[in-house]
Amino acid sequence: MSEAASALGNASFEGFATIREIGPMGMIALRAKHDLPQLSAALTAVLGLGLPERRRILTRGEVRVGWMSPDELLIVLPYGDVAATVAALTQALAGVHMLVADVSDARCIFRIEGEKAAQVLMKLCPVDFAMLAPDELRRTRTAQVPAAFWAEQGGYTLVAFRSVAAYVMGLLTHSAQPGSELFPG
Amino acid sequence: MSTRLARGGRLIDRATAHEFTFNGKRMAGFAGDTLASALLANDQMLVGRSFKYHRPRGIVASGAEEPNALVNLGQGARLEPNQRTTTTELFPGLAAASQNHWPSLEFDVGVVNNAVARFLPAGFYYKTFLQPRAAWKHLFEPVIRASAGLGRAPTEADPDRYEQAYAHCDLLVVGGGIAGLQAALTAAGTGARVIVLEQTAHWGGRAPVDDVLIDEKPADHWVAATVAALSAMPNVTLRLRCMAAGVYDHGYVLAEERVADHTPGDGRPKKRLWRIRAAKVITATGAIERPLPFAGNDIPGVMLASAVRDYIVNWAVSPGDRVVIVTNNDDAYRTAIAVHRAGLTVPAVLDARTEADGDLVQEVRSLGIAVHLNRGIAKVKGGRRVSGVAVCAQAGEGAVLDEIACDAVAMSGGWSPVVHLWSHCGGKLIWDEAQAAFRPDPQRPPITHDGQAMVAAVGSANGLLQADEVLADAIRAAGGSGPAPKVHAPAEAAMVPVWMMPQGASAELRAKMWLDYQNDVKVADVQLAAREGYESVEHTKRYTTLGMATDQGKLSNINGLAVLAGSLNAPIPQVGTTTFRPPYTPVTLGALAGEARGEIFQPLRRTPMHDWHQAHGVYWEPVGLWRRPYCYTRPGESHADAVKREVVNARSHLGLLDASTLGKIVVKGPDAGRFLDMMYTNVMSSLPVGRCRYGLMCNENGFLMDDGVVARISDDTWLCHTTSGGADRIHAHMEDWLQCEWWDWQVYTANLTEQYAQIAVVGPSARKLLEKLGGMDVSKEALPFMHWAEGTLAGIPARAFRISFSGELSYEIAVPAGQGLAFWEACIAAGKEFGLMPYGTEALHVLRAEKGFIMIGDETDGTVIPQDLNLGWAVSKKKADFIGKRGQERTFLASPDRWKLVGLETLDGSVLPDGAIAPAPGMNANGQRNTQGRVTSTYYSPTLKKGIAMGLVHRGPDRMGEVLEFPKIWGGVVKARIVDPVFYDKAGEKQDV
Amino acid sequence: MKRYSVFAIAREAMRHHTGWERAWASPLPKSSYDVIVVGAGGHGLATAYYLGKNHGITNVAVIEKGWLGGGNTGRNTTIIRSNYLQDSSAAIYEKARSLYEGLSQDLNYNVMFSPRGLLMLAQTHHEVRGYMRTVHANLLQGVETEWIGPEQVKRLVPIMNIDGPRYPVLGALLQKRGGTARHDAVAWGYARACSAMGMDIIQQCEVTGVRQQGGQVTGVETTKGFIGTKKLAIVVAGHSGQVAEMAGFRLPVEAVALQALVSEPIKPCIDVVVMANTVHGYMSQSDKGELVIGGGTDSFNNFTQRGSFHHIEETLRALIETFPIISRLKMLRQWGGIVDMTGDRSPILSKTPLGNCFINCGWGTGGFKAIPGSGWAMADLVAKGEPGPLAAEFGMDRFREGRFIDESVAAGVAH
Amino acid sequence: MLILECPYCGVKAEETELSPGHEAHLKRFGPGSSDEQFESYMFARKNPKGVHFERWRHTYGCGKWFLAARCTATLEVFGTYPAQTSEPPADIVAKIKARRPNWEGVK
Repeated sequence: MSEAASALGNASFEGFATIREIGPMGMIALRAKHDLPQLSAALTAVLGLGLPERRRILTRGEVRVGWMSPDELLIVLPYGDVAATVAALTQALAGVHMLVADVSDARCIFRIEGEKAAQVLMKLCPVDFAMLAPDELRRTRTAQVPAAFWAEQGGYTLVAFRSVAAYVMGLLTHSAQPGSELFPG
Repeated sequence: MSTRLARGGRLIDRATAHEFTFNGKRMAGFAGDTLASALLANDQMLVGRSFKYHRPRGIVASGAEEPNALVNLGQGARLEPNQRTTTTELFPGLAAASQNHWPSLEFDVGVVNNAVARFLPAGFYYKTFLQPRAAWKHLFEPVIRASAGLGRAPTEADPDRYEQAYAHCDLLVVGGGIAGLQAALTAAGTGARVIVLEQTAHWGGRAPVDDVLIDEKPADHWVAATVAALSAMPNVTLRLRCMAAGVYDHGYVLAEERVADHTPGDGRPKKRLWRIRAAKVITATGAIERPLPFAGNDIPGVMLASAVRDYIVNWAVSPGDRVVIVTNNDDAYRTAIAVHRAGLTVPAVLDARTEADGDLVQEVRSLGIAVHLNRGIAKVKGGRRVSGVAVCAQAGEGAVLDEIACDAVAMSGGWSPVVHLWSHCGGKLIWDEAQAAFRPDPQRPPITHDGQAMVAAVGSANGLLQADEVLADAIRAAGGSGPAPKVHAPAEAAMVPVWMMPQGASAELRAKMWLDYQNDVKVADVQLAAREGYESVEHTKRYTTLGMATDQGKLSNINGLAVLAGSLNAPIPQVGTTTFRPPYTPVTLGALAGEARGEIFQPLRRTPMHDWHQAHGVYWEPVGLWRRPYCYTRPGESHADAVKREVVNARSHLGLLDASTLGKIVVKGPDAGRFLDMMYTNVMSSLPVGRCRYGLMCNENGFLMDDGVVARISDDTWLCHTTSGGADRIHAHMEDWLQCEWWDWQVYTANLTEQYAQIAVVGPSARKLLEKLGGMDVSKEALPFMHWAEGTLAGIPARAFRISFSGELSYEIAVPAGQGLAFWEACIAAGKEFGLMPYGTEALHVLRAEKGFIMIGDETDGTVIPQDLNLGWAVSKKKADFIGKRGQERTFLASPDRWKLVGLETLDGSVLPDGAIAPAPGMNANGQRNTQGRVTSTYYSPTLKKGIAMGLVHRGPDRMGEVLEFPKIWGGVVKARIVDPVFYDKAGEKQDV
Repeated sequence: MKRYSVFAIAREAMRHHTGWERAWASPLPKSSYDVIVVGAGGHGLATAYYLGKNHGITNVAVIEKGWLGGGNTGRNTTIIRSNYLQDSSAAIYEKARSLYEGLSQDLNYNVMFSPRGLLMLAQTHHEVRGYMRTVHANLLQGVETEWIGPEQVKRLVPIMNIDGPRYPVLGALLQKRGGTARHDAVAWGYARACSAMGMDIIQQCEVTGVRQQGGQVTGVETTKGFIGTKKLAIVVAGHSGQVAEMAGFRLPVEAVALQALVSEPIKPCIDVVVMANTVHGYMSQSDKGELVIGGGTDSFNNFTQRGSFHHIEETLRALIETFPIISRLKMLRQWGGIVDMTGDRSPILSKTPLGNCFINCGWGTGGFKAIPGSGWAMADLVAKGEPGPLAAEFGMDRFREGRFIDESVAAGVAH
Repeated sequence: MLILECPYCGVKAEETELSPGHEAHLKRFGPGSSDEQFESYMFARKNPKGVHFERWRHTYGCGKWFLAARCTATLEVFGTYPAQTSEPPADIVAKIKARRPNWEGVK
């Protein structure tokens, strides 16, 4: 049995912020209308987390539930826990119209860390960082590809599609070049 | 001569000297100099040649409006043409060279154009070079091309980096003069998020040069204090060297920051393009002084009065010992005072007005400077630099009253507000009679998304030239109410517009009055355009090229417009202005491209096995943003050889294909079957669980857009495969119908394309390989053709689809992407004993063509329906509806007369050329050959050892055995017989073993 | 009309060019005409010109709401080519191109047609196959094109990076007799020639209504009053839908913004026109030295003549990748034009539901190159009341029948 | 460069995060419809110089289609609303009428 590999083998770069590809990370896409009465209970029972508000991400330990759209949630969890969680969710939501899919391998995930981490993303994403809530999950564009990110532990965690992992790493590396800070000092 | 003054220079640091070169000549300047000020300090008056007549050109202005002083900056890969010296900061080692001359700046052969200038009026090229016809292309045009063009392009790729950045604010203030700073201070005090941009390297704008006193102190003090206050506020961002280039809809502003222009090669990005979203924009962009049109006003040494003042005050550069001032307003008297204070001589102030007694005029008189009213310049004397002026009465026709020796002329025709940014997005202008200028019409601003004003102009940009009015205006526009700082400024009398000097100038003189210095447009040219009926201001501009040079008419537009209005006997506002287009000043293309170069030019999508392919002789083929192996070459092999080998091996032994790029979309829900029956032309709801079915998707027009195998995963779940690169499009297509048409249907989709690596195991030994990997039963009985099963292979969770796009025994195995490479390598290792070889897309194409399988994009091109491809069997007749059904019922699509799919077999065994077309007898009404068919796919078949092809032929299937002739583009004809498109294993026995 | 020539210039030079006549008259409208052409852009003026030249119809007014040539004729990237795939497209564009070759002499006005050659780069295998199909089609259509390899591309355009790395150049479709012309001059030359035939070009005259009686057009209401006409030709790219609505029918057309830009002028560095469709960019160098660059279109309805800037960024990325030396040059000016887009991206030259009212629209992003051919075919249609061979396939009814003239291989739109 | 607020996720998205999708509130004509109906559904799209109702997809965000009322002559936006509606909501119609008194309403 082989180990799952992340897209870039945990590549990293030290610039005015630190860029690290992390993973593999477990991710589950759960499509269901958020006003389904069973949904919140199922999340609580399986993950110990409730239903996030619009554009928010809830965290408990290594588990997160993020709001992706009015009928989609993203569950982030340890890679090894995915199969059991998919099964548990499927069971908890039996008989309900929903779709649960393991998307862990479809994604790549990066950490952008350091005091100036936001400046790396300000070069790539059309997002007003000052207006982001601390627990906001923002889906947007990173240069030419879709991505989603949220703030945690003094930096940002960014998720993109696996096939473009090297491109995203290239972008983050270019943007974090020493000396190219947007707001020096 | 121009030189450095011994004292003064508020922007230079005399302790830090910088060496630089101009045309190879070593020169010295100071930190804080612009290249222009440094050139003047070295007495380099002559800096270039004009576009058309190659006339000598000197520095006219001190800022972004400069039309003349453009240079090739830098060398080699860092060469940058048309760099404006007035906005280029001096740095050590700077190397500049003048442009548009041959062989040298001082002696330019092109100046012959000047000698024959009277034969080259505006638009002369429209009237000549007509005969003989070929002469334009071969003779005249090459000469014109070679003589145009200003600077040289670099010959090497750009070594510098660029980047972009986003910013958001409540208020963007453009311009860091006193108006902009005051507006920012006022707005920031209310808590608004404010960004202030200043295009130069210094705050304060003109006020410190113009002796303005604010709160009883020189403006410099107020500027420093205000900048300090703003810097301390967390809600304010200040950026120097950042030029707002354009204002776009919904508060989008592009700005170019010169990050490392003045520190080349230090590793920082050369430029950064800011993409700013502002709820509101204040333009505090100031005003630009207008030249006066008099004969010889283009001779080096004739400068804007404000520029003369700037060079003296900011950079301690004297433009000449004797400076004649010529003006129609009071402001130019400030220059007289500055020149006098610097210890230089003002032989005379020539004032075109008949009265002048404002505070400044009186001060000048009190300094003992001669002020002559109703006077103008008949003609400037000199060649490569000014030697004197001939004085005339402004009211007259140019009779010379006097001659004054001088080495510089400072001219002022009044001021025009910088309205570019206001106008970019639709802001309208009104004519200000008092200032003889267009200024923003506050009643007709550009509007933003909610219908509210998007831009407000303040200060000089709003037509206010007095410092006290400027500050009050800034406070008002920024939403403040408090009193403005107290400003001391002299009272100024009204200006009087002068559009020609003298007003009755002869044709001879008018042919020497420059409006557009760079493009060599003179008063006479505009008058000619008007006379010939090019009456619209846009016609005049385009006919004469007025305002179309690299300065975009910053100095010439209003003067040109006024001359046109005069020629048409129409009021200026009725003639109107040309449209202001972004950018305000030219923006580097590299900055606009941003980071997107080289490796990150575009996203390159990689499958999990990408690096393995790279390490094993791959020749890549771009497929959308993916890159797929076209073939794997071995040493000494051509691509064609490799493809042959791969095909033969897959047919005889075992091939392995990376099919990960195929789209994989899960569709689930109580209404999923019904939904897929709408998406596909055939029926998917009846597919049993565990089975696969080939499906076709059409667009609403009825044309085939995608195909792929659909597998039923469970009672309410289907997995739809799409073409490579089609996944996102098809997923979006599905979501579109679900969200916008059938939103009450219970269906969810998920695009799982990248979750899985997909590997096709193809060939007679396919089953043996999977059995060796072990973990699941892949026997014919357990996993029959067109079935799928889930299990484990080589210890990796896998889903195996028993499908074939090659006609061989074949499985497609989907494994989690993170284990895709491991699975691939397991196959490679285990397959050795079966003769396994990986194969690429070209072998895939050959294999499918031998079997007569169609390929989306080859057999289809957006105008082909399934019935054309003999795929009518996959188009349900029973279903009441599916996407495309109604479209296919239209007469042209339902006609029996369409071109249909056949096989084509050349009589001589050769390969038909790609895209070949078979003519039919006769010509159509347009004299084109009639046609009856075309090749859609054509290959050499290593299996059959001859060329095979598919094509669409008029009523093709009814014409089996007929021979068509295909002309070749390099001559000759290939004959091909119409045959069945299935060339190999017609019974389909090999895939079903 | 005084003829233009080098001798005329020499004569005028002696008297400071005071003797030049107006290039075209600016008359007030008469009460009625045989034909009114709405729109004094290239297509409208060419329609009028060939009505006179080919059909002897000179009692014609061309009315224009702004200034002549001020729409897309004056804001395009001036490319001329006829290397189209479909027969009907190739026919009308090749007619146009061949007329361009002699247009300066025909009009006695130098439109600076410059057959400097036009390259369409193939940067994927799929594109190679597509262009091979075009070359074969052109062979049978009588359009001179050829296929050249990457080395020849490099010889023609030394500043091009043909080795990728992302999209190596695999070859190109070359039309040697394609090129550029001076766009304003085309409008001005036609206007001058129309005026010389006695036609009225009426600028600053906006159509506000179309009058009809018994299903036949009788005239137009304008800001300069009512003008009667026996026949009406609507040739107003960008605002076709608005005028059609006045005439009582809806067009299968949407208006979108197309963008373009020029660089600062530099000494000649590229002699041919290059189009790179995989990366979406095209570029040529004008006689003034500016690089003339075409951007993309927005996909939403827009009448502002301002497009969305990100298309320009996309275009420049592509061109810098293809021509690395242009990175340090600067964008001098950018602008947008409003173009009509039809359901198959091909034009409409058609009779309309209103009798004696004809429409010419839908040229999308390709109108300039078609001007002489379009005017020729439209004049034919207006004069005879029925389309001739050039216009035959471009009728409005083709959408109902599904008889598209599709030059793209893109999948159609849903909804 | 437009900004449109996605009615589903509340993001004020800029144009580069969105994909335009042409006219809104189209009625689909399938099998059984006349040639004229099908042609009008597929091709005779509204192209007003003024108030327009159109479809957009929040492609780089929540992926949802939504509808927008926008002026094609000034690019003003009167409002956005979910795609699951068959006609413009009353509040948006009221807003348009307030700003465009001469607007003739949904034709």
